[in-house]
Amino acid sequence: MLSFTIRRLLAAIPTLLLISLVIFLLVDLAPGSPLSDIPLTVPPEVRQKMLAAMGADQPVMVRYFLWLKQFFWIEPLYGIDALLGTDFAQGAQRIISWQSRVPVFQIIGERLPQTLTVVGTAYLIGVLIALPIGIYSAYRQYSWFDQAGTFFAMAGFSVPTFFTGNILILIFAVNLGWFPTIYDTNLTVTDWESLKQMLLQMALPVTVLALFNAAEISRYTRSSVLENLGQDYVRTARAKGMGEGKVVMKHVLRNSLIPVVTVIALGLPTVFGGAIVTEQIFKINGIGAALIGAINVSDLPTVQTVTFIFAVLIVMFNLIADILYGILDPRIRYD
Amino acid sequence: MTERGPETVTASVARAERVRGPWADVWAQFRKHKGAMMALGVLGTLALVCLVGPLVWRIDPNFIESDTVKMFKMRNQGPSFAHPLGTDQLGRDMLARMMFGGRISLAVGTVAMLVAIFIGTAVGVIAGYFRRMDGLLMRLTDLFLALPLLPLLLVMMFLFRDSISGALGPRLGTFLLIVLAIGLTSWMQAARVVRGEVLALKEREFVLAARSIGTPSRRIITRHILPNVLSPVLVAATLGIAAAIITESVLSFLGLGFPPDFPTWGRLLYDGIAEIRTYPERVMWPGIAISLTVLSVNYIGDGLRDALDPRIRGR
Amino acid sequence: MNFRTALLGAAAAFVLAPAAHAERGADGEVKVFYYQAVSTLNAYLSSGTKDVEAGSLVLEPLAGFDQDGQLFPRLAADIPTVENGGVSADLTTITWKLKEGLVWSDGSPVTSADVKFTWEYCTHPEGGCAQGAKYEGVKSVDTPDDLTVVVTFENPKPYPYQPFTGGTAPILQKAQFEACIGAAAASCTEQNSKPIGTGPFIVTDFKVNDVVTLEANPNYRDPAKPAFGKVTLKGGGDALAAASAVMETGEFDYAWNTQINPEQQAQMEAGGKGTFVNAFGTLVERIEINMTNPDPALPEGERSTIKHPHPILTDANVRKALSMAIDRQTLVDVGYGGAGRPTCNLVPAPAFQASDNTECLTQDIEGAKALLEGAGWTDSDGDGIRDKDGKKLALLYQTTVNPVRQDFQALIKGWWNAIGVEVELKATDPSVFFGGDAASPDTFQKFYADVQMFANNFDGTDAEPYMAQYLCDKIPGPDNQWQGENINRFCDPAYEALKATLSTTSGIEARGEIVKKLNDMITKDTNISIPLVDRGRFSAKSNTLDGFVMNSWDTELWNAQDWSRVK
Amino acid sequence: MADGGRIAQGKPLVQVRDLKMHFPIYAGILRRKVGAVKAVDGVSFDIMAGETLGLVGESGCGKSTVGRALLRLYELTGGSVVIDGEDVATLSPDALRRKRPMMQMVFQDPQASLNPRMTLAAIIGEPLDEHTDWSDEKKTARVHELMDQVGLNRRFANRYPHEFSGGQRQRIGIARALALNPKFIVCDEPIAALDVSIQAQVVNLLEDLQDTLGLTYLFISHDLSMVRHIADRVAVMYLGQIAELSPREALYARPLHPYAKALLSAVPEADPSLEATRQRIILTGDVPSPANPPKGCNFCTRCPQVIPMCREVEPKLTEVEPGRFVACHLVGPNNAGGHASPGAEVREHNQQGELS
Repeated sequence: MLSFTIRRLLAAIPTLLLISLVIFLLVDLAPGSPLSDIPLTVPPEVRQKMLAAMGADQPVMVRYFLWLKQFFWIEPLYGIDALLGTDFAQGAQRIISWQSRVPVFQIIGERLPQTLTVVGTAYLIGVLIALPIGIYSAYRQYSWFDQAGTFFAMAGFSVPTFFTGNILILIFAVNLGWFPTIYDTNLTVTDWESLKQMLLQMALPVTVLALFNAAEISRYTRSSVLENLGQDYVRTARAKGMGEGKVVMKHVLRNSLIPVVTVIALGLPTVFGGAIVTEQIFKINGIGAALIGAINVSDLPTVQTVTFIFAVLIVMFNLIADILYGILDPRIRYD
Repeated sequence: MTERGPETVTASVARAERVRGPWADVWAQFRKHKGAMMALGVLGTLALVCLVGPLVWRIDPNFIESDTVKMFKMRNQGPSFAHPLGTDQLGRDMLARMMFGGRISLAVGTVAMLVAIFIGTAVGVIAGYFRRMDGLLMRLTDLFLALPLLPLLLVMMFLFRDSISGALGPRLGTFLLIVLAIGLTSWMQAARVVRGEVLALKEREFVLAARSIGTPSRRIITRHILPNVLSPVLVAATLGIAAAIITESVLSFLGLGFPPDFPTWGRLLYDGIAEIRTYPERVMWPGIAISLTVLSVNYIGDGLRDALDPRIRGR
Repeated sequence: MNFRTALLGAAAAFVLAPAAHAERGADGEVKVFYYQAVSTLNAYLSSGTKDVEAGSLVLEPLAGFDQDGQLFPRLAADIPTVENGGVSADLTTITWKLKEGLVWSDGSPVTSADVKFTWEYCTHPEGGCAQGAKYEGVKSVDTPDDLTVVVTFENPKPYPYQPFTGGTAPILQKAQFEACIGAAAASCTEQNSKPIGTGPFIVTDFKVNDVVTLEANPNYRDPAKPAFGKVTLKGGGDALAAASAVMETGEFDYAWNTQINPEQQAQMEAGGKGTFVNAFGTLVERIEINMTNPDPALPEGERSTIKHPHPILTDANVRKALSMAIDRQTLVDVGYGGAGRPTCNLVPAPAFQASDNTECLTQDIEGAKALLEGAGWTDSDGDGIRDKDGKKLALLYQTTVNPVRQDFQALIKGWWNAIGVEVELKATDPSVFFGGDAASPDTFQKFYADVQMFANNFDGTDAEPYMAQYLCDKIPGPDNQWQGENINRFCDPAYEALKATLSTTSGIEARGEIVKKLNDMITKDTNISIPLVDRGRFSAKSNTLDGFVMNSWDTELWNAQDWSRVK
Repeated sequence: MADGGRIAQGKPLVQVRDLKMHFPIYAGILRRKVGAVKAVDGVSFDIMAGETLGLVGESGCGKSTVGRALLRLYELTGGSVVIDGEDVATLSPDALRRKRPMMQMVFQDPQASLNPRMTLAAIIGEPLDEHTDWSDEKKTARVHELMDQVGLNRRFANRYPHEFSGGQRQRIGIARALALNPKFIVCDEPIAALDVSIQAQVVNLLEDLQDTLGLTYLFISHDLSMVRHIADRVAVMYLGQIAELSPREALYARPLHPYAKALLSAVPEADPSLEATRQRIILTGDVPSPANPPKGCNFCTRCPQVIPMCREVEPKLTEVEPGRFVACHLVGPNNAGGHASPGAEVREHNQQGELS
């Protein structure tokens, strides 16, 4: 297991390097210029100077290797300095956003809490809703509960979030005025009042995202449980006279949740991607909004760094899912 | 050595002894799935309206009254006999636009899904069946999964739009490009699922049996592997249509979809959101259409999965 | 539009309202929404309007523009003119005097050294200063004493008020930014996020592209101001959400640039929580005409260059007919409502230089048809499209992706179809269209289309650099990496001569007359540019916010020190 | 070694020489090859035309691998498999494909060996699709004929495998194997997954088919009684190698190899009087890993009669009596049965044997 993990980690390095190169070239090829949002009143000579100051006029490979060095060497040094109070970095050039001239990692640090709060809560709630629904749906296959659960799940991933989100805002935030329409990122929970405000502003986006996640996971859970319910060992357990509750909770669940757990692990990084849309709709200035904003103004260092972090997350969670599978399912052996 | 699939044999035997072929079984089982049958009805109706509707409802979806006085009278109308779904801010008939948009959205969803499923199944089967290709193809899949697809789509649209539009005309060109772009960025899930299934199938004795008979790899794949991965592929396909329709609407959001005078449901929805306060129905029509279509497709996939699984069918 | 006049009246009322503040910070917090979030507070690093305006709460120039476009002193004691001796008779120097006793928010005195440093900061070759144009032609900045700044120009400057004026050219504190000059500018995150200024507020917290929190500057020069102790400047979302947050939910007091469609404007106003405020400046939505041939069949490098004149648009009658067929009032009513007004001029304001040309305001489809008929453009093959000498009146009409512009395209296509012109539409992502990437075929400079629509304006009130865009040597092409501003590829000796006269003429009125003539040459006389809508600034303001005055010549937050809560 | 296993009567249809089937083991972070599982390690035998060779041994001894390697379902590590004059191990893919019709296989698990998505007719007809260009009618006729032969009702032609019982499925598998008129069939534990009541039916079917069609079988099984019933000669495998190869009657009456003795002592006797005196030999110790077999004789770690030489020198399979081949240092051509005294044997009566 350990050797497998180490081997996969080593294999991830060339993959990630390749991904970083592909992302860099893609983002670089992508249409748009970092100066497209500045007014037309700025004359061409000034634009040229601004590009030069950003380093945007350098050849793409030069920028790529500089970025690699900054991402894998200088930024970790700054991280160590921040933790230990040392000065290894010695003021070396960090990855700087073209748009705001702020280190990209500082932006990510500012944005991550919002995303994690909303996405994390939504995912958690989604899983908590999905599991019981999926299990009970499978257990009572074709019952009215299953039909309703199926419909709920189907509707959950059939209705686009930008549709439901906007409708919810119109009804609950604008017409009824129950919730704020703009997410306050400065809000920190200190007392009951601020907690209430926090819950209020999280309510709509979390609802939309949680429903979407729950839909997907409940489908997986249902089919996994269904598959196991048809297995011989379940029949055997029942034949032994084991109580229904015990059969389902002890035998079926333990076996059927193995693939579900890996699906949950695999889904986490993609949720960040899906949250981009939700963040846009609900005006949450999270990491997804930062990415979209950066794409819109061709802020290449930010786009590159944020997407690469997404890529790292995906690769990491893939690995975690594989390892989880190996730990949970004794039939899977990696060596 | 002729390349005859098992169906031919089955068919001839069926003629001799049994009237009901296997697809009749599938259909019989499918019919038991109420949700799927209802979905089939809904999707059929929607598709029929979009395909045949414009032949009956002959208003040009892009028609704008050039006389400004008349144009102003026609703007932003609610549902009426002349315009069952009302008109938009330029007095264009919403019903005509919805039907026209539906054609494009359905076509984009279907074709993009086919592209994605084709690539995904091919990659999954090759990776699962041929050990030597496995590592390479799965790394490629991981790579695609880890890529930020939005910029990838943008780049593809940007790099090839002009050349393809030049060769095939702006509409067909954009259509092909969107379909290919969506297909090329959404095959990975199918590939992984199929590979997993193939890996398991390859160890089953019937594959070994086929090899002992002397069936070449390509026919083992077509005869024994592919039919047995049909269920997961169908599930992936239904999700794929849904995803493709939604991706198309996201592309329309970003201005990289079809030309502006070429409405799709995604674009209509996006245009409608700007007016959601004043004319919420402009959001509702395309929103409901997209949701219903995707919902129906998902239900049909669900029913098909049940119907195609002989184990379930046997019960 | 009735409610527009109502708005103007309301705006006027605010100007007259007495500023009755008792005490600094007494009115608590004011919440401001900029849907394009603030990236930096240093206007020299970003010329994005949002950044300039946010920065203007903290950093101030020597002089600003008021709501009428008149210069008024901010850090300067008064406005130098030739009459008061502040501007030399040969128009080569301008001498600014600083107000006495000015201090930065950290308590240190403001001196002429800070002003000089600001010039050095922005003109450093490696700094990539976004406002370099403001300091163009400045030979030196001298500081005879702590309160005197002498700006010397290389050539006589009939309009010497470019440097150190307006929100785009504020004064930086030398002590804070000394280490940030040149290539180091980008690394000075702390300085750029929390600049020390002289304005009414100081930054307490800055979340990039998200939210800026400010509080009243304890050292602000007027001890009674500002009335608000705290400003939250929130970003993110879109114009509709911004407008809604002020007009419907009341979460914010003021939202910048709430450009939404007219029906929604009316509905939101009816809610009674706030009002839309507007002011018209120089931003004009126009259709630019390509005088060169964009035919894709031409080799790359010759397409849309002066080598190949346009086959149909070089005919002045065609251009005129295209303009006549457009109903500008309809465009305003469909797309802008209170945020726009029809115009026939590229320079619609201020009044002293705005041409009175209004002949295009009435749509004349029949007239346009007759004009084309008379010029020999007839529908000879009966397909509904006019042609002449085997050339069809078929146009590719491009613009950026933007709901209003797509509506305009659809409407104008309809009108042009009505006069027998075939139109193909194209919309490009704005980041590409305005990106200026020489490799991209879709930029507005490349102009690989027959006509294109976008908006443009000029900074401040001086139109000279703006009119200079139409000079022959500003034509973009392969030899200058497509960086020129003369995107029409217009070249007229008479225009060149008149523009040269403007460069040597001083006196507001005289310069205004020349600008009017230049404007008419481009629009009324040649129709190489077809102005459509004068787009005002359009923002939403809560009814509980007092003292707000809309300004289209400087930042919208120009008088934030005078804001207060309605009691 | 060269002619091991040959007996006078008939002519060999299958000649296996020094068959080796090693599966590499990769381990460590860099996935280097660190060794090999020697599933089959130097096996030689002949099968005469028309005879049934039984192949017995405990689970994991490599008998199924031998069966699959014979039909080249695996690429061999070494050795040759000459079937009807052609070395299957080295045939080109094309030639191998042409060779396939004459050698077929019946699989252990009738459920897993039938494609659940194909009808019975399609499954039985698949070899015909692959190797003939017959018309559909002709194929259908042949499928029906085969179904008759294995005792399946023609009406079932359109059904799917899951609709059948285990015995019926195995009949389908046999029909498929027969479709192309093979000469040689590897029966890989064809009855292991069946009910006892059905086992006899299937074995009888196989025997009948052998008689009518003149088939040659390699019958792999761990069921010693069933092997005794069907096989003409029996090979006993232990840890990838053949321990003893003898005619059925001789082996069952007087096994020579210590392992064969232990194995056969587990077979119940039909005669109650004999059964009462049957002495069960219980082996101690575990089977060594095929990845790391002991030096010398493979059986030396568990052999009740082990002598020092066994731990050093690997015994070769030699003909010790006419038609009887044994790989044991104790059983030479001169002292066959000489050490048959059960001196070191442990006698026990409980049922926890290693043999399944």
